Amino acid sequence: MTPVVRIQREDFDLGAEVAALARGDADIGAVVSFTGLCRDESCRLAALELEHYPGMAEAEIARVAAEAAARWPLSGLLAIHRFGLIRPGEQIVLVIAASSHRREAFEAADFLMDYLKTRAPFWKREHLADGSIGGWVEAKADDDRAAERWS
Amino acid sequence: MTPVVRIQREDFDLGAEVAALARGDADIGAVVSFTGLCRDESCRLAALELEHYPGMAEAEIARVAAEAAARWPLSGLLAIHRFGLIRPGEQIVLVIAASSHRREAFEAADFLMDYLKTRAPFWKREHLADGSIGGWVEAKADDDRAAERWS
Amino acid sequence: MNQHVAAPPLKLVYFAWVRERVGLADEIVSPPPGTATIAELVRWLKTRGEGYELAFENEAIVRAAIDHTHAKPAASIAGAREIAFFPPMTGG
Amino acid sequence: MNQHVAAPPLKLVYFAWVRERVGLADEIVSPPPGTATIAELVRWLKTRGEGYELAFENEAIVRAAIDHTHAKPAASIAGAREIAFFPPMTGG
Repeated sequence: MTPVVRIQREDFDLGAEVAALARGDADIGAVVSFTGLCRDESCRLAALELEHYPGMAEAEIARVAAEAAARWPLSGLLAIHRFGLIRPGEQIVLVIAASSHRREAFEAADFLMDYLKTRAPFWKREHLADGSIGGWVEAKADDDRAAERWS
Repeated sequence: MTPVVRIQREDFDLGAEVAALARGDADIGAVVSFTGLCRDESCRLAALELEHYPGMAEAEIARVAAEAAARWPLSGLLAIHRFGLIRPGEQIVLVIAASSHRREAFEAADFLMDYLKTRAPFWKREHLADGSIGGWVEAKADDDRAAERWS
Repeated sequence: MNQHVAAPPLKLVYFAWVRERVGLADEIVSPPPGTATIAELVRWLKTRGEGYELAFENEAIVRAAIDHTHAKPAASIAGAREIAFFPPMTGG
Repeated sequence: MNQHVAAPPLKLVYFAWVRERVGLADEIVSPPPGTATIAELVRWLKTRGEGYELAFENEAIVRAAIDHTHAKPAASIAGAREIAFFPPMTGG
């Protein structure tokens, strides 16, 4: 099983990605997906700008995915991370893990998201509704603690 | 937020269900989905037959979903469980949890699946590739232990 | 104390291998006066024939629900409209 | 011990607010002989002007990668082709 990793500007289609990952594999009993969306609770945002480190982004997510594949018996694993301008309600990131049983699929997807948050070289900046460019989003200590659960 | 619960013979469309659940809600940052599929590792099966208790299946899944909604701050929660004959590779069950943050979405989906396994009145029987009807699938102690994690 | 008043007729429903062993999907029964709990109902059902005896052979494994809600053996059946018996669930 | 041999030119890349403070997305530099680790490279960069000083004001917060792999301050930069500096990641 080779994890699929894509870094792209374009949107993705959850249903199509799950179907492609699970297709024709009779030992898949469980598929867990995580979709991360651009949130805007107070209608402050015009968009989030996602900057990334081309080359390292692919390499680092592939390393994290390989760790997950070594740790859980998976039949399929996918990570897509978008960059560029992403508007409220739009999709930013997708992780899919497929396995025979649900525990492994849940844990692998959860692990991949936690590590992606703390290790994948992406940075978010706010573009505000009033047209100005806001600050860089600060990293959360919560995210580091979440990743530490797995070590 | 009122959980969506559907018990149906027909297949479902993961992408469409996620899109419907997350549509237009600016405070959703994380959507976790679980899809359970009919597995057939050794090509033994023609199908699984899912018997259910009409009325109680809806009521019990709605109770479990309400528990999840009380426990985590969710923006959306959905459970679909199919009954009838389901062939290898086909979808059996879908759970979707949407929240502001990923931890809540992961935990709610995980919880809902664990309780659905041990509390929803569904029973699987094997229809074998040779045309005969096999036995009823036995409940797994693992599933009880998984559900106990949440109490 | 009205436990010796005859209970009204009760609908029983059976699922999966409990249904197969009993040989019925559902039936209307009138348990004897004093049948107050799920466990007592099961004890009475087991006197009704081989199929019931086989279905409830291992009482600890058969689950029950009263009016669509899971119920323990000690649960009171007073006022119940529909009682279900079934094996441990294997959905999901 | 060849730590005093002049290192070959090195590509540095900067991201997010590190990039903005340095005022460059990338540059080719020739660190002085003896610059053996990420921490030593940072120390030298901070002598190169106000932008660098501001970018690396809080050294503990700026992350580094050597040839697309995360690296600690003590990591050796020997043989590195591309070294990146950036804030803590906020993807996902």
